[in-house]
Amino acid sequence: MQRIGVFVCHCGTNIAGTVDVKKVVEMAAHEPGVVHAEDYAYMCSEAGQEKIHKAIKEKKLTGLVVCSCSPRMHETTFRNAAEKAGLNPYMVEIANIREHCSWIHKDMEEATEKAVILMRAAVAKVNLDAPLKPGESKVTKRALVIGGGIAGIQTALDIAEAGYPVDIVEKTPSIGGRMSQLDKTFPTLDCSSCILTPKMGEVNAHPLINIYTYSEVESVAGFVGDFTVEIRKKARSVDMNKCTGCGLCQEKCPSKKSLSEFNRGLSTRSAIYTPFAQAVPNVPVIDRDACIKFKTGKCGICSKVCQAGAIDYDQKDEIITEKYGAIVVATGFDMIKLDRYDEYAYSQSKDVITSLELERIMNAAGPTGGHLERLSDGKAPKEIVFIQCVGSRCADDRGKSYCSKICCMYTAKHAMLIRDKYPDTNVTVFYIDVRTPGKNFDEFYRRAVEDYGVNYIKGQVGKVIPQPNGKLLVQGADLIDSKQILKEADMVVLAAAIEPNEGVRKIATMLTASIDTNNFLTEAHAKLRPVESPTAGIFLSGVCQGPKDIPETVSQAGAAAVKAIGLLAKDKLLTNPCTAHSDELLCNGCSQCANVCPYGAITYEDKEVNDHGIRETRRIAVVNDALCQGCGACTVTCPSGAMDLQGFSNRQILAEVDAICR
Amino acid sequence: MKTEKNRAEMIKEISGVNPLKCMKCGKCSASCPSYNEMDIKPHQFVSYVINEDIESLVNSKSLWKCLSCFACVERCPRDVKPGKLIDAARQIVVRERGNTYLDPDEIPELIDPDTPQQLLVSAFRRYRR
Amino acid sequence: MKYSYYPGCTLKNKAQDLDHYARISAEALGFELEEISEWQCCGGVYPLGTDEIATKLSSVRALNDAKEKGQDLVTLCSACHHVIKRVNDDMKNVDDIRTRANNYMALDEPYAGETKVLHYLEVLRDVIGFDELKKKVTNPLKGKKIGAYYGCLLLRPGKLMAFDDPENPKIMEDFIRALGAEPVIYPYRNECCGGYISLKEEDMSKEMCRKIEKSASGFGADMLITACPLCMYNLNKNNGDNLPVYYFTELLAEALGLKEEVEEQ
Amino acid sequence: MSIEKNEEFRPKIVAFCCNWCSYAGADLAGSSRMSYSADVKIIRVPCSCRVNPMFILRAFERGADGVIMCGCHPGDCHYTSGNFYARRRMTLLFSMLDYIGVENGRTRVEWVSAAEGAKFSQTMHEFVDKITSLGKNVRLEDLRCRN
Repeated sequence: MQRIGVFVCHCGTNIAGTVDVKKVVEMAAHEPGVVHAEDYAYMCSEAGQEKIHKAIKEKKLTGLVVCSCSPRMHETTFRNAAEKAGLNPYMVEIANIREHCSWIHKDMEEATEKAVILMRAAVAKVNLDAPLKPGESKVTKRALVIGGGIAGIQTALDIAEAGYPVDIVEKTPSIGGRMSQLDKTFPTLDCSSCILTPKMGEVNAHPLINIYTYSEVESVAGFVGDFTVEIRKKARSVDMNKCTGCGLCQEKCPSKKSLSEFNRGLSTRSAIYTPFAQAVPNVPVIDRDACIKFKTGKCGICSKVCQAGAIDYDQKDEIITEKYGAIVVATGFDMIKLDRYDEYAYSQSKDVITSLELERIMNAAGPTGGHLERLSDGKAPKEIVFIQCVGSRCADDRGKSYCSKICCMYTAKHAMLIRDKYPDTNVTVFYIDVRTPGKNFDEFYRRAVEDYGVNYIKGQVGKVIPQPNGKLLVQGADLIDSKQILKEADMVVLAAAIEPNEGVRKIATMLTASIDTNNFLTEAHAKLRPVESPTAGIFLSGVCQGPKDIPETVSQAGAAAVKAIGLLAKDKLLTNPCTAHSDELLCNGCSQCANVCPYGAITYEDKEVNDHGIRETRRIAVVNDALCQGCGACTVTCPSGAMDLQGFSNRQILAEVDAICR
Repeated sequence: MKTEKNRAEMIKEISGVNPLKCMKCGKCSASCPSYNEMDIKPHQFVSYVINEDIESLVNSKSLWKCLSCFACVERCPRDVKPGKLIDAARQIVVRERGNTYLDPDEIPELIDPDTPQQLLVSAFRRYRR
Repeated sequence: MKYSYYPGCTLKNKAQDLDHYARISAEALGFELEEISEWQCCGGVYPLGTDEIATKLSSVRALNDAKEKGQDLVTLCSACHHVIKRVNDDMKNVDDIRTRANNYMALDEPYAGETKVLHYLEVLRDVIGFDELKKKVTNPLKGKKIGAYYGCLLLRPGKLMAFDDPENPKIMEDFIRALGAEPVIYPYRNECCGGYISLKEEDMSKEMCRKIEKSASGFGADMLITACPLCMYNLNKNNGDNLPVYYFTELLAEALGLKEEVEEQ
Repeated sequence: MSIEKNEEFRPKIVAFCCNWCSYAGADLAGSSRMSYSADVKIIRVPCSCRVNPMFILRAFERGADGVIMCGCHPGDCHYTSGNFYARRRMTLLFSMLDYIGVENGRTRVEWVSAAEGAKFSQTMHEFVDKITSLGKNVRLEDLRCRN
């Protein structure tokens, strides 16, 4: 029989405000095995833990139930406290009477009744707890960063600087990401590529960083400290070792009609291409869908002009298998598609563009050589209208429910840059709210208004109406002046919502990392663990976790790196001892458990067993504790009931069921 | 006599609209083809309901200027459907006996030989009980 | 292929052309419109109030009639289409309305939105196919530059009507192309003509129609087509006769070579 | 402490929640103060695939009026595929329960992610309403287990 202590936390008034904690203590005393019960204002505090320590010693407790907040908050705290007092940490159970009780119920009697039941279920479970000992697993001292934008670059640099090797996997032919497409950055108007390219160069030159561009993660197996990842290196059709990056192939390539991804489809590129001049690596790829050689078999000009003999039409996709201790996701974002916002005439007029397209138009390396001009007729626009929140803050399924966060600032930047460079061009911004929290952000926005004369109108635009003369009639509301405005513009720029890169869900699935309905990866704790996934060993960097600007992304990238370094610095990790085990007397070796095990943790051994005096050799399932992650799939599959899960055994869960239904 | 609170509740119930969802972006007013004819503007309807000033609403000429063209309903990013609120306010008026915006006696004056039946049917349904 | 057909009040009267040309074209295209017996007027506008039941019953009767015959229900007039499609959606998805309407109707078997409601244009697009229609055109309307006028009721609310992209539709443009003419895309094609407001606020409707026509002719249209008798009325009334307006079915009949025959009769 | 409230039927509802998504979703409902009925009691399991049909039958036997199982969204399982196994098992179990006369509405599977506090609360509201309308589970309760 266990000697159980029950500790009920008030959590200030968080619990005690709706749960009669004294009553819970009183009821606990009647539960089987309970030899001690007390309450305290803050069980997690030093003083609270001291109470636990004292009770374990004095009452010779063998098990603890702490009625407090979610085990996801303080289970570790209380396990450590138990361990310090000489009790096996797995003899602790938490009754969640805060998140699952006091915070959601108002009626004191009802909440107290429920808290008692939850306490009772925890007592029933701890009665059947057995001491468990975690195993150890190794840590592969190498990190993988998925995504080669500014987030991935910064994380990789920080990890490598701490002395650990890092691989970056980037889907496109070059690292650089969205930031490489930007012209200037807020709030200081630095030239984006001027501050990014040195970092790209640094990553490229770093002896501990290895970059796989034009590559994707194919599969992930394993777990924290010991991931095995397959990376598909797509056939570049150009030998990375031979290519000198002279660019002659691109110049001579006769297929020049493909839309440039880098320029957001506003210009064309050749079939063999590097996305932009400063690309890293400066080695082109052949777009096989566009290449004449691949389509018809005739051509081969690039191969003929290449002095280095680097063109290799027979190159195949290559699968690289590598082990990693930590994985950082930095997959970034894209703008939403605007095909469901055609009231803004995006698909009906070339002069209605997105902000990212404007970045390319303003950029010297962009489709117009940096001249601000209309894409329809090449004329300089004299009236430009910006529309904010296109697809952001939407309650319907057309757009996104969240604020994209960066649009207010980049629009102020665009407006300011245009007014600065083209003083005779008027700029109007239709906004719902101007959101500028951030150092020097509001000052920046005010400068756009006060020093550059940008016309901000509070109100949304209802419709952009292309006119026969090529102008765009913008029909909007001015809510402050109570007017409906009809404004003739030469160009309309839409601040389209941003969304996580489309491949991220697939990656999250491979990593078994949580992801929300908007495809942002979920952090382990919204406030206290913002750069970690709940899945151990997976870290989050940049917009894949939520909208953020460059300074925030860089900060988070550093934070993710530190968390990864903290993991890589360990020589061994303790494994979760809640693993499956088979009862060799019940197991009939049918293999069903091995079939459902996602980790390949179950093997079979011929073992001699003594079944009620009959000695015989039987085929028995054996679980490898280092591989088992404790999901329990095998326990339910097992037809003979031989498999059970430590810490969540059949008897324990049934005892909880019984306690709740009692 | 119903209180303003009652009538505000009635409008919410008839329309099925939750005015609290509005974020005051003004896209309804930006889209409305009748905007200039309205004294209370489409984006202001929610405030009148929230503030329970239904008297002003039912006396507003906006009720009779709305075309039910659903441009505001289609484009509202918050799923507030201002057009339905306006219609609910109109319903409150026409459901009170004797209140109508269209009298059968007016009809001969208003029609011509080409007037389609549809026009009269629609107008009757929107303007009368 | 046989469809239940709901003509609606105006098509029996002021808009007989819309109805007539639709019927003879259907015959030529190999589908049959079987008029629902004893249909009643749909009311012209969809009752927006969530507590309105009585005003929706005529639509439910038509829908149930089609259900009993096991046919899809085809409509022509934009207003009827709008009302019937939305009532059908209510019957399918809104428990309260379905229960109360069925209590009222006391049908043998309760109606729960089983009937599929199709606009005539949807039949052409989704059943016949515009490519197939093109093959059947004997008298292509070459050289005609036609602006499609959608108005509001066919398209909105986009999610419920599920007719086409409410802000950038193309069904009528594809239809015009199939007839051998050139569609003119202009931004006011989904803006309201004023609808019922023209009865008491003539000036408002006039202003709206003027914008529509100016936009269409500005982009080079020399005629408009519509599916709605009220749009037709408003546009014609407020139009300096610069831009003729036709029912889409009339042009369909013309392209199929059926129009002369009719006129000769 | 069996507080018999004779004036109204208060159902006993057991919710099995996987540790990674649904339990976290319930935590989020809690920290966001999105209330739901106190009749729901949650049991934490590592994964929905840990839920043995036996647990559900036991709950009904011991007088539960409804049992709901929540897991990660299909494809998002922390253990890759656990919720697929769970889904298949529950489909079979529920049709068997239906066959022996336990109304389908007494059992439910719902996918709730860690970010869906509102969905968790909403789901529990609906489920409690459903069970309340179905009334007491009389089909499987073993009266000998009553105390």
